[in-house]
Order: sequence, then C-alpha cells, then structure tokens
Amino acid sequence: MEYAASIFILIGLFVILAASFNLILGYSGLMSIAHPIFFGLGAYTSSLSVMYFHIPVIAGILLGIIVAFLFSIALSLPALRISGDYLVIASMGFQLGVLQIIRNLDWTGGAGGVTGITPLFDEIARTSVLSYVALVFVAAAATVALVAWIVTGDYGKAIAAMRDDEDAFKALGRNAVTMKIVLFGIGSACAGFAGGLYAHYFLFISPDQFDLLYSAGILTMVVVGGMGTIMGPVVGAVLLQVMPQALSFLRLPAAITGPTQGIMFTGLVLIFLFLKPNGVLGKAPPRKTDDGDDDDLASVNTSPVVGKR
Amino acid sequence: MTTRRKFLKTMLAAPAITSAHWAPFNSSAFAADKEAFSYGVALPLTGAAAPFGTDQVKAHTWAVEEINGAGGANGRKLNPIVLDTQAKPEVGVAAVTRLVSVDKVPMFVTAFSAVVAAVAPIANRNKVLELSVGANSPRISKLGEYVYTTYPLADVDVTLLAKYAYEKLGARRAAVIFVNDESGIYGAEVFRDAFKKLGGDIGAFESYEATGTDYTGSVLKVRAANPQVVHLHGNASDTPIALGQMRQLGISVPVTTNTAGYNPELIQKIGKAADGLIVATLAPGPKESAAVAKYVERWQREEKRIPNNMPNTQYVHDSAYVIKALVEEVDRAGKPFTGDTLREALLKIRSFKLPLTETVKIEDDHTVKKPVYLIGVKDAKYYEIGLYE
Amino acid sequence: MTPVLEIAGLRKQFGGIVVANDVNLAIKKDEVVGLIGPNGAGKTSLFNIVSGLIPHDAGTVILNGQPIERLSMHARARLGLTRTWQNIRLFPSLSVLDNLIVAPRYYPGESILRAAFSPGRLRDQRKKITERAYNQLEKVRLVDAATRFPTELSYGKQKLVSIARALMNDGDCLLLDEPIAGVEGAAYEALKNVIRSEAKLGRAICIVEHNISFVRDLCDRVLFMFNGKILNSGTMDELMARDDLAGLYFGSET
Amino acid sequence: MYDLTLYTQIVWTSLANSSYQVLFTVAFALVLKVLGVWNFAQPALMAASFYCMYAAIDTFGLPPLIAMGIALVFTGVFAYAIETYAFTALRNRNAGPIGFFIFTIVASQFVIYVLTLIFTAEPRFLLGNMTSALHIVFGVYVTSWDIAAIITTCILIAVLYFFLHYTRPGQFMIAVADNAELAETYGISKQRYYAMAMVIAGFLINTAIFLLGSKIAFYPELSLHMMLFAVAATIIGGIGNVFGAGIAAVVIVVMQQMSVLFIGSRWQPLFVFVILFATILFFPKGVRFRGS
Repeated sequence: MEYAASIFILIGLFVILAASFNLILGYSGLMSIAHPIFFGLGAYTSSLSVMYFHIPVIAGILLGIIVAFLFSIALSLPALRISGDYLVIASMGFQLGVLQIIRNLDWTGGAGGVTGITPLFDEIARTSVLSYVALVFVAAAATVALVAWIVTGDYGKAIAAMRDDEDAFKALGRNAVTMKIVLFGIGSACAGFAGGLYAHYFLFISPDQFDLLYSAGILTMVVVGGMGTIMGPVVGAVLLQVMPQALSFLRLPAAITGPTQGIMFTGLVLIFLFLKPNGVLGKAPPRKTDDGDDDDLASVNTSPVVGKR
Repeated sequence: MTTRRKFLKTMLAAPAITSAHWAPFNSSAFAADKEAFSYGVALPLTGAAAPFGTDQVKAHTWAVEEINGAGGANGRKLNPIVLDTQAKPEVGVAAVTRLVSVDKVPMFVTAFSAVVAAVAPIANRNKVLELSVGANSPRISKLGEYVYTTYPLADVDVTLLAKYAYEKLGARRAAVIFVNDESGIYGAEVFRDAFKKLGGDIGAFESYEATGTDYTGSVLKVRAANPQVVHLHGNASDTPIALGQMRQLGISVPVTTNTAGYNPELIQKIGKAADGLIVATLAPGPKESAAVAKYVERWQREEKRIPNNMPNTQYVHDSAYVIKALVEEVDRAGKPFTGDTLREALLKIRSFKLPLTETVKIEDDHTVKKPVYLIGVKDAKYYEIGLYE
Repeated sequence: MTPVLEIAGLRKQFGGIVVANDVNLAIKKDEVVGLIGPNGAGKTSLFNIVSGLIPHDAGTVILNGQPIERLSMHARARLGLTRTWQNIRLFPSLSVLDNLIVAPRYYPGESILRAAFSPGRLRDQRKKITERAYNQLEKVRLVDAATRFPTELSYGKQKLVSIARALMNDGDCLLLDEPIAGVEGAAYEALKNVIRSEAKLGRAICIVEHNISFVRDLCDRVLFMFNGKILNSGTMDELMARDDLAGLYFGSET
Repeated sequence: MYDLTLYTQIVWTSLANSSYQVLFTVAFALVLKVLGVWNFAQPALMAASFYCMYAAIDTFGLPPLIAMGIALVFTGVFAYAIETYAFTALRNRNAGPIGFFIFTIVASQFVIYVLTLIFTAEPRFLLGNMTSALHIVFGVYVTSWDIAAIITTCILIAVLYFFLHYTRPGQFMIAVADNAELAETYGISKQRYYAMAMVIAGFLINTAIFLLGSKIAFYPELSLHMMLFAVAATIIGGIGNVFGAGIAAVVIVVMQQMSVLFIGSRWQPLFVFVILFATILFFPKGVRFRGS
C-alpha cells in the first residue's frame, strides 16, 4: 500500500521534474543539468521555513517555488548574458556550490540532512497517503499543462524559432536571452515545487539527494521519452520509475543490480541518441536547409560552442 | 560507522531495491513446526559502502545459520530479508518502505547514520521496530520511539581516545582533522570537547572533503599548531590517504582514530607510516575473545582476509542473536510479532549477552554503553593496547 | 542628406586572416548597393559584423545617425537593420506564415506575461501581424504557400520567403546575402521587382551577389571587395571594364 | 602568524598536487579549443585509463611503467574512437550543442557504471605503497613523487606548447581551432586534427591519471568530481586559451590550499565555485586575455 503509494508519488514528482527540465533543455535548448538543485532548493526552503518559522506547509512550498525561481534568475542572468556555453558550467558549479554550503551550515542539518520534517497531511491516517498521491498527480498534470501552454501559441512559435536557428532568430529582433532566462526560471520554479512536495511526504532530505548523478536520471527521462515533446518526459519518467521497481522483484544478486541499472539507463540514452534521437514519442526531425557556406568565414562562433557544424 | 562518500547512484530516485530471500532457511529441517520469523536487513550491497555492507550481511547470515542450525529461536527459524540501501538515504527509504508494506516485517536492522535517520519516520509511522547496528551520529538516539541502536554512539570511543591521549600519552596540545561529513564532524567535536574538558587545548580543528584528493592545506594547518597528538576522524576509505599525507608532510606524533582506522589495507598501503596510530574499536578482538578468534579464522578460511571494519561486522553478526532473544521473549509471552511487542521485549531484556560483542546494554535514552578496545600500530602491525571501561 | 547606414574604419581579424580591413561604406536611402568579390573576400563577414553576429575589432557602424556597433544583434534589428542569409536559414519547424509572423520588429508573443494576462490585446496584434505577413507573401507571390513548411518549398521559393521574412521588419536598411543564387525563372523576376520596389520605399539595400547580370540590373553602385578591403566602387560595367579586378575575381574563383 | 617554511611547504606540495589537475585541465581546454566541444566525456577517459593500468598492475602483475604504456595506447585509442565514431556522427547529423552535451555527459556516466560493475566502487590504489621517499630541504618536506610529478607535467606542457606553435601539424590544429571552415578551404582536413587533438588529450589524461593513482585512491565516480575542476579552470583561464587554463589550474590549486590558513577548511571546496562565478560575472572572457 504505502509502497505502491510512494512509487506513484515518485512517478508524479519525476513527471514534474522531467516535464520542466524538458522545457529548459528540450524546448529552450538551455544546457543545464543543475535541475536537481532547484528541486533541492524547493525541498530545503519549504521544510526549513516550516520548521523554523512555523508557517503552514502550503506557504512553505510556495516559498520554495519562489526561492527556486529567484536562484535560477540569479544563475542564468550573468551566465546567459555572455554565452550559452557559460550556463553549462555555471549551473554545475552552482549546483555543487550550493550543496557544499548546505553541507557546511548547521541550521540546514549539514551533511546529515534534515530529519523530522512536518508532513503535509497527518501522517498516521492511511487516507492521507491516497490524498497525497492525488495531490501529486494533479500537480504533475498541471505542470505538463503549463509546459504545453507555453510551447504552443505565440510564445511557443518564438521558442520553436529560437531553437531552430538562434542567430536567424536574433537577426529578426527577437531577444533570445530574455526568453531563455524566463523559461529557465519557470522550469526551475516547477522543480522547486516538486521539491516541496517531496520533502513533506518523505520527511527526510539530505544534500546528497540533489547532486550531479541525479541530474543524469532526469536527463535520461527526458531524452528517452523524447526531447521537445509534451508527453515524452511523462513517458520517460513513468518508464524509468517503474522499470527498476519491476527489476527489483526479479531478485537478482544485489552486486549486479546497482550498476546494471545505471548501465541500462545510460545505455538506453546512448542508443536513443544515435538510433532514435527524438525519443519514444519524438517525430522525425525537420530537414535542415542549412549547409556549409563557403564565403561565410565567420559563420562559426568566435567562442567555441558545444559542437560546431 | 559512518555515512560514507557519495557513490554511484542508480539513475533513479527510487533506486535499486534488491531483495534476496536467503533460500537455505526456507528449506531447513524444522520448517514444519513453527512459522519462520521474517525481518528486514537494510544494508549497502552496492555502491562504495558495499565492501562494508556485504561483509556485514555475510556476518549476519553466518549468525542466522548458526541460530537456525541450533534450532532457531525456540523452534522458529529466522528469515532475514536483505535489501540494498547503497548507504544512501533515499535508497534506504525505498528499501524500508518495501520491507514494511510489501514484506510486512515487524522489525528491521539497518546501519549508516544517514540511512538510519532517513528511514526512522517510516518505522515510527508504521510502528515497526528499527534496530541500528552501525551508526554513531548523535541523532540516532533522538529519532523516535521505534528506533533503537545496539551500536555505541561516537562519544563512547572518541571520549576514551581523548582521555587516553591526555592521560596515557600525556598530551596537552592536540589537533583534530576530520572528514567533512556528518559522522566526521560529530566525532571531531566529541574529541575536541572531551580533550578540552580534561584541560588540554586544541591547536587546530580542520576538515577535508571525502571527494577531495588534496588535504595539504588542512594537514599543514594541523602541523602548524604543532600538536603532541592528532585525532583523525575519517571514513575507512579516506583514513589511509589522510594519514599518509600527514606522515608525508612531517606530522610524526601519535594519531588517534576511530574504528575506521582498523583496516588491513591501511597498513598495506602506507606501511610504517601507519606506526603510532591508535585505533579505538567497540568490539573485542581475537585476543580477548575465543569466539572472535574463531570468527576471524572463518573469515581467513573462507575469504582469505579479515572483514572490512571488523568490529562493525561483529555488531551486525550479533544483531541476529538480539533478534533471537526478542523472538523468544515475544513467543514466551504468547504475543503476536509486532513492532510494539518486539519493542517491549527489547526494553524488558535490555542487557544482551552476545557472542562477538559480549554485553550490550540498551539505555533508556536509546543509547548503548560499551567498553572500548584500543589497538595500536607498531612496525606496520596492529597490536592490542587494552580494554577500557 | 545623411546616409542610412554608414560604416567607417571597420576592422576584424580572424585567427591570422583579416576579414575586414579598414572598411568604409555609406548607403543612402533609395539606394541599392552591390558588394562583389571572390570567395573569402569577406563579404558575408562584413554582413555578420554589421548585423552584430560577430564582434568587430575596431571602427564604427552608424544607422540613421546612431552608432550601433556595440549593440546586440536583436537591438540592431529593432532599430531597423535586417539581413538575409546566404543559406536562407528559415525556421524549419514553423510554417511559411509563422516564419513571417515571428519576424516583425516587435513581436507581441515574445512576452509570456502578455500572453498570460492580456490575451485579448495579443489577439488583435496577432491579427494585424498576420495581415502584414500576407502582404509580404503577396509581394513575392507565395500566398498559396502560407500554410506549407519551408522544407516543402523549392530552394528559390525558400529564398523568396526569407526575403519576405526580412521585409516584415519594415526597417530602413536591408542586407541581402546572395538573394538570387539558385533562383530561376519567374521567381528571379519577382525577386528583382521586389527589391526594386522596396528600394523605392526609401530603404537602403546592400546586396552580396555573384550573379553579375543581376547586380548590373539592380545596383546603382557596386563595390569590389578583396581580402577584407574594398578596392573599388562604381557601376558594374565600370568595374567589369577593369581587367585587374576581373583577374582578382575570376582568378581566385576555381 | 605562520612561518615562511609553512607557506613554502604549502606552495610546494600543492604545486606538486596541481600537476595532474593541470594535465586534466589542459586536455579539456585543448578539446574545447580545437573541436569546440565541452568534452564531458573526459571522466570516461580518466576512469578507463585508470582501471586499464589497475588491471595491468593488479591482475596481470605488470610493472607500473609497462602498465602505463599499455594504458597510454588504450586511452589514445579510446579518445580516437569517441571522436571518429561518436562526435563525427553527431556532427554529420547536425546534432548541435545539446546533442554533444547529452552524449558526453551520459557517455561518461555509462563508462563509470560499467567500471563500477567490473571493479566495484571501492577506492583502489594503483601501486603497492602510496607513500614515497621523503627529503627535507630547508625544513620543507619534498617527496620523490612531488619531484616526479612536477617534472613530468612541465615536460608534457612544454612539448605540447612546442607542438602547437612550432610544428606544422600543430599550427594546422590551431588553424582548425580558429576557424575550421576556413582551414578546410585551405585544404586542411579538420577531421584529422579533431582526432589528433582528442588523442593528445587522451595521452595527457593518461599521464595525469598515473600521477594521481600513485598518490591517492581512485574510484570511478572520482573522475566526475575531478572533471569539474578542469571545466572551471578552463573558464577561468579563458575559453580558447589552452595554456591560460593550465596556469589557472595551478593558481587555483595553490590558492585553494593556501586559503585554508585564512578561512575554515570546511569552506575550502567552495573556493573554486566562488572564483568561477566571479569570473563569469567580471571577466566574461576569462581572467587572462585570450590567445591569437
């Protein structure tokens, strides 16, 4: 019962994370894998503010969303101002830096993490588990809907154009940087939301839960499901949450399962990357008209971007 | 025992839970008369804590075999359901949730501070008894009604080290260097406070990162304090490196350390540089106890080595006997096996006589008092210094 | 009268190669200027610098009396400087119409807040923009292609769409990079007329083109560029008359 | 408050310890400059090269130097394979930054998992004994490892510098780095120099891993942590400036160890990130002006 519930809750939370990360990576083409840190910021802000200032849990979760949003702006503003490349490392540095700070502060529970977090619902009642599952599912649906709304319609057109060809996009007078910062902020805020929901159900958080290796998990969900598709991340999240659980009932020797899961999923990504780059739900990529142009001495960026044409 | 370095995660947030029902017991001679007693064992079987976790599980399994072979807990065979925690909180949470709600166990044993703390809410929420068999964080004693430990918290051994350094080594100026994680910080603080209380003074109090590769700055700050003794509180994996770098940077004074220093590889890797190390362990060694001697023998025979962090494996081994006692107690009272009845039994018995760790007494404040065994290193060999109450 | 676009002392070095070596150039309104020269002469690089794609080392770029060389690419476009690309660069995942719709100097859809809080106003603006988009398509006779995707169109038609997209900006200065290359027949004529009529609307237009006759027909003035330097200017015929230039031009063209 | 010997000691020892960091950084910066790829697959190369040596020494009992030779070839081939089979494929598919980003990140994870399966995540030492001979020079403790590490690094960097600036292939490589399309029009095959850069990076990494492994214990995931330093140093040194990145690495390592004397050691790891953000904020183009 509780087992099933916690699986469902994790699925819901990871749908939120994957969907919002997809907005950042898949739609906006922003190279950040620091998504877990905003998840973490949400979780920490929410649980600590409730703990110290005795505000209602809901308020705590909202606060978590705001903090995650603000931090994302603080990160993307300087980094994107210069070049997309800087966001890659800035985000990683930010992720590890913040985790390091959390580890070293006493009032964050330090490296040991936060125990005794106030649950959102009374933790004894069995029904509360169900209502939590329901809540998380609603939240997940809402996130997916939000992403869908953003990437369709006028704003969506701009996003698509930016992703297709950023230079051509800018040359038309579109401010790509602002758009990216906004999208990064929204995505991160969603992650913060998920963080709050996580903290007030599992009632324990520690810095190690938000480190680089988590980033890979979310990345896998997005890539396998299908980058830049609405439902792709949902499929990815469900798939990658359910599979290991199923696997765990096969009763394989433990020494194998740990790494093999990792191998399975990273391997999955690599396969998809080369054989089905658009993921499970992805459609064939639009053929690029763009081909090497001889006269165009300067068509290559002055500072290296990830992967030249 | 410590929350150790971060390790490879499976790529998922509710990561690998591996359940291995230990086949032999299901098919043992007296399966007929009484229903077996199933309980959870949540220890790291993968990740870098695996070298310790797997040895602990092996030790526990041996104990279970002995017990079941000798007729079990008055006719009930013990059936441990072993799940992997990777020594990571979130993996532990998933594993224990599974134990509690799928396998419906009334109690489980686990170790590693972060995991013990992370799963405590589940134990309390479901009224299931959580027995920590290897965690030294101060929080362990304050995790709730259903969380108990058979393993002494750091203050027991580290306080003694401070005392030994002050009285036996006659040190007045000490320095502390520790790994920057929960148990490292806590252990270091215990030593600092204990040593100051005795009237000594702490020249330097420096940490290093478990994921770091270069401890130069911290080590030299310790050297600059020019201490008469250094307390090193690390994890089994980084203690050799830390000690090595200290010796290579000219810190030649005696170094006291927690049980993490009781590790054959340490000697093998830094050789004579390990001389002057003083390790506090919380379990008797082969010299003090014939049972332990036999235990070590079996390791040598079957694994050609002594277990990683042996004292810990002794506690995990003996946890099977604690469970045996609890089961018998509950059976005697003719009660069903629930977290509550087992907890009552635990508090009723309180003092357990155990094969490898001798007397373990559960205190009201959820802690355990134990004598401490000091082990020294001379000419790149461990030798017993003595037993301290 | 002051020129629309004025470039003075523009320099840019690339690794070892000088792609813009003290380039000076002014384009008045109603004027169509041609920029010719062998491959690697730095014609496109000049466009890239002027449009803000790549930073310049020295010199000034002035648009309608305002220095823009320090501005970002989109800021320059918002001041009315638009360019097309040698390799077209339409947005493959948008329909032809949408390619134009995202192109005006101010695109209301760019603000997510407006999308969220004043959808009504957004709808009106969208309507106006759609009309304008159809007008541009009208000019290049591609109204019927509005709902199709760029990759479904012939190369020539794609070129026309990219010109139409640039026109959505309604700016004073147009930089057209090889607008006619690969365009034949009806499209060719259509394009020529569009450029003419746009110039008549008071725009300053600069064309990089290898098609000599096209340049001759269209351009009031032609500049010859070589190794990042503007060597000569005059009418196409004057330039063609000079063997040395022809030598440079065709000699280096393999 | 501290005597001179101590400062000298810190500078010396951290200088020695910076050796492998410098090599990792230079390898990373070189690939970034020439291929224009943030090679987050570098950890894969690092871990693979370590366990290749580990297996050779521990399993097959080969002498360290021979093991290193084998690993050198192995790592070079591995690097070459990444370029020719993965990067080229992505380039041909116009995969763009995101494609490279995902591939490199995931590839290194994949390799790390595989190695964990084979060798477990338990920290391993490369050599039998991790302590090396001590010499005391004016009160400064100098180990033979320190000397070996510093000399090796200096030689490698010098050779690389000479190669890039005074040999034709090197100059071609720079040309490709500056502007591949242009270089191609001059008849230089960018493909060839992309591969060459990767192989050189592989060699640097392998040497660095040997230095690292003979001093501290290595476990697969450590490579990830180490890469981050390289990336940070690359940005601080100024993207596109390979040797600037190397110098940045030295400076950061020394300053980081030095900082312990003035700030609490538990905050020391933050040092890199603080510098990193300061750089991104105030020196967008890197602290030292860029080459070329």
